[in-house]
Amino acid sequence: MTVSPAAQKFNIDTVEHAAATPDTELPWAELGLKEDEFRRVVEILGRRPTAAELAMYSVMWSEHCSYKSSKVHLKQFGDKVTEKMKEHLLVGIGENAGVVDIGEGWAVTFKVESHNHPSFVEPYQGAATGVGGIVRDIISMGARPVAVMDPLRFGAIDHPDTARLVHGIVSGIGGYGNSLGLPNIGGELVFDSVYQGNPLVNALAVGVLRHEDIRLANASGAGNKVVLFGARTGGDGIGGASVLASESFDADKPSKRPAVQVGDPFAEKVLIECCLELFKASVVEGIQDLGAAGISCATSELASNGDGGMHVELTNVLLRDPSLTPGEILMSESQERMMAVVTPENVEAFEAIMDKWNVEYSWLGEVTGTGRLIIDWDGETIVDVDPRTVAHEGPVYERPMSRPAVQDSIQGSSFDGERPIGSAAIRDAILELMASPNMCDKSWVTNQYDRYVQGNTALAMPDDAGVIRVDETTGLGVAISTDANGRYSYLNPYEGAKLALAESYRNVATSGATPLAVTDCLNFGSPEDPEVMWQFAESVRGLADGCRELGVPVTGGNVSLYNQTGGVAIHPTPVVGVLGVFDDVARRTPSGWREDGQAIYLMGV
Amino acid sequence: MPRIVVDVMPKPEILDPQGKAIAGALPRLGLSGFTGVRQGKRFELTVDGDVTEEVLEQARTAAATLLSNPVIEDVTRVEVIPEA
Amino acid sequence: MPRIVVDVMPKPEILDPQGKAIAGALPRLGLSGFTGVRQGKRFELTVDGDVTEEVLEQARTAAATLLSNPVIEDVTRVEVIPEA
Amino acid sequence: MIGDFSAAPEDAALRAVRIGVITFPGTLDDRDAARAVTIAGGTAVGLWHAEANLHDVDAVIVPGGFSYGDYLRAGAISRFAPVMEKVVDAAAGGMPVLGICNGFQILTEAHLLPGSMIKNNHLKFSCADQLLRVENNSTAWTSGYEQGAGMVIPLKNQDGQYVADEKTLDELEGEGRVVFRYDGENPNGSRRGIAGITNAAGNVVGLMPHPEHAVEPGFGPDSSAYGQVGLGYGTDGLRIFSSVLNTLVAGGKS
Ligand SMILES: Nc1ncnc2c1ncn2[C@@H]1O[C@H](COP(=O)(O)OP(=O)(O)O)[C@@H](O)[C@H]1O
Repeated sequence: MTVSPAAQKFNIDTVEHAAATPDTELPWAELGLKEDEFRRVVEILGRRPTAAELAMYSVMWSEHCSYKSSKVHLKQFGDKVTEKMKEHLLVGIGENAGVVDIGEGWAVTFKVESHNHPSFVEPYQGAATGVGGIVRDIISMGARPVAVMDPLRFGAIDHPDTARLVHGIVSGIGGYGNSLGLPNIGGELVFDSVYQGNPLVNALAVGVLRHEDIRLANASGAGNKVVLFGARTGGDGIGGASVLASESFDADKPSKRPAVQVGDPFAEKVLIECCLELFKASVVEGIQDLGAAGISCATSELASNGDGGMHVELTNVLLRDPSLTPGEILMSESQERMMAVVTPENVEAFEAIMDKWNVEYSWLGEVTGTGRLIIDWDGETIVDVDPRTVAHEGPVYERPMSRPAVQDSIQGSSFDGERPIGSAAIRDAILELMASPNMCDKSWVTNQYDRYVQGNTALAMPDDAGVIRVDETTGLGVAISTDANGRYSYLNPYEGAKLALAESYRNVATSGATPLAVTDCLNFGSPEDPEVMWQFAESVRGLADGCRELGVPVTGGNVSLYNQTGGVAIHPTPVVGVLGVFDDVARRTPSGWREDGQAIYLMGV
Repeated sequence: MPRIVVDVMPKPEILDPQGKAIAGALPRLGLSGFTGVRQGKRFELTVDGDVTEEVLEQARTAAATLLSNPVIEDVTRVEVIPEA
Repeated sequence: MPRIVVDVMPKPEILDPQGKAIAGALPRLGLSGFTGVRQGKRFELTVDGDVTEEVLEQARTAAATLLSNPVIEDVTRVEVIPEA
Repeated sequence: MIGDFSAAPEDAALRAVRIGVITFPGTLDDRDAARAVTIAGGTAVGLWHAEANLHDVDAVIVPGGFSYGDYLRAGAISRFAPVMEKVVDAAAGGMPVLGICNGFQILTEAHLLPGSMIKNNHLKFSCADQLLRVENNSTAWTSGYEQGAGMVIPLKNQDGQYVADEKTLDELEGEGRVVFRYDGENPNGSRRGIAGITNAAGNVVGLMPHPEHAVEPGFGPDSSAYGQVGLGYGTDGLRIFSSVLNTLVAGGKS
């Protein structure tokens, strides 16, 4: 077993100390909490929070983790479903990713997430760690990841900054996904100047599992052990929370925290194999990936989803940077880490698997029956909270919305250029269209991705949907497509979201699969702008209505807000992923004609 | 011909997966004298003629812009190496 | 803690695709003072305690076996760097 | 039907041949290589990098991937795995050994094959269907091909540019040890268009492209050396695996 580092001698802000010093000034505003949110924390605790508690609440109540602006709207995805739509749903919204029954005892889990901002700052690593994060979501459901997709949006193709972003982001996605041995089976590549200062890097991962292998993120059974494994914890992703570098908030010692995170795909590949072996040997009761909000999120979500509480000793966390304070350790977003709950009987088996794969781990504490999440630092309590108040009972906003004043005029404006007349002009127009950056051949990007690895790819680029075989003997498999059109959504966010869904649904259907389920990544501007909020609400309403009309449920997804440069928001961009099923992928239909003499039909309206 | 060497190392606070993998491999080769490894890059720029201050300044610019990514790396040296 | 630095450069007769790409990019940035670029690797091995001759010998072994591939690379330096 | 493993009639002698497939941390194409062995009619046996034991296999495949992330140099760290000592010994004893992509890189690092791989001349990871020529059909792994036969199999890597000094290259050419050569445009700058080579004894072969990704109709390239074959129906790589099975059976190895 690994040894815990000696506890640092910080001026630790314990629960006891917090209770005794109610008037201490706390940097809640710097940590992103609003005044009423801070007051609510004080009310919940009945005292001021400790530094570590403040770290946890602030990060878990952030827009990114709490969905505080979007929650009231996302509810529709649960409300507008019929029993029939839930027929194939083994795990619905609320877990790391939804799980869909595809028959023959097999299930599939899939989800799309954004890594927009980090990819703008450091394109390669931002995109790479985006792939890493979504893949860990899939593993944490108990599944083997089998493919990735990458819907991307960039600024104008001839803008001087675009090359930096495109090349960095594409090689980052390839560098990480290729190294994990996950075929890349599709995505999107769109250039539009609205994304200039805010590219969209969405990543989708899909995994397969047997029904009995489903794992959930909950910590149950008092006495069960809590373990953190994978990479060591560093100062990643806490740059914005530098006030925490001094636990007592008084010292001004400058402390070096990484501005960006670097991915380690090798560590993640080993983590995947190691987790699959844990699942196979049935040695974990619950499991959670560490992404945004790191240990804060993992401990509070596991405890909140479980039936008791949790008691953790934070000095047991293996550190890459020994100067981290408890608050920073709780907030760190270091990649390639997982947290699991293991019964005492399985501890040895767990350790044997870690040793086999040479993965570092440390036992942090155990599940309790107290209903409290208690975190100690060298034996002194620094966090004592009801985990639900951190993970699930954060603030919920009904933000003001208003239909943009320009909406009528943008809808009213129509194409006033000259229409091509005559076959020569039409031919020229078609050629010009086909040569435009958004229509032309994309193999210069897709050839940088491995589509062969794992040997189950039945369709990939440039086809409408990616198709993966799940069962090698029967040919059972799935098709996935992701689509969005920011311009349509800008003109009419309600119809735009429906159109994105319809396009994705059609792509899956034309490949020959029966559409079953939906995931979405909702990329929008600032929710504090009532016009953006209106776009968001309309899009969700459109997507939920569209799903009901088509009879496919949303099983999970991600919301990415604040996508704007200065005061200008991106076009509302709801990226929709549809998953369909095949009895036998041999029946898949590629796009395009492959032989001479075939008849051409145009179907639909 | 004279050469200017530019050393670029991952910033100390940034994860260095390459160094980590090497550090893990050394003990398996019986080389256990090291507590950590970091892997950086070394560039050698050849100069035709004298290394003037202007050329050296060009090398510094290259180091800061093209040869390193200031978000994750530090330029630790830009120096003329004497001809062998 | 003291560090041992190991420099590894591509052999002169082996084409260095990365160096070549950099050499091609420099003039486009207005940096035309260089006739060639080669990209190698720089390793920093941290030692806990004194750098004994034995540790240095370990570093030389690491350099020759793991850190470089003699078919394509030369170890150009194995040296203790003074603590800052 | 796709994935119809029963297409080839079961042959007990072939099935008795045991082909080891090594897994290192970061290996990716191990399952694919094992599947290729199975489809060709043999028995695949998983070998673990940390175990100095070949489990009585008759041949070994070092598969593709990014072992140890390819972080230092592709194959540099894996070469020192305990299982590799056994592979080196077995190769010296004449056992057929095949290195694919990262496996080829590992075999060069282990000095079982001469030369090395550096970054592609275009510096990018590239995944494409590649036409090769079989230049030597006397190895254990190529005996089923006609001399000069073409094959289309996927090439996917970032460090695929084969290099060696002129003397070594001349030796390889002179002794007929270039086993596979890229046909058409050189995809990565490899010296003399070399895609794969063998050792002096002819039992150890390494190649950068992936024959194991062109063995099953529906999941391979869209073309073969003989032209378009339909959606994913290219299976030109299969004979690599059947060659070694037949060679071993003919040699009375099993
Ligand atoms: N746009 C969305 N549509 C549907 N479900 C969503 C959406 N955004 C988030 N969810 C769901 O809300 C739940 C909470 O998200 P979570 O997975 O905790 O987010 P993250 O992974 O970003 O921390 C998840 O089940 C997720 O699938």
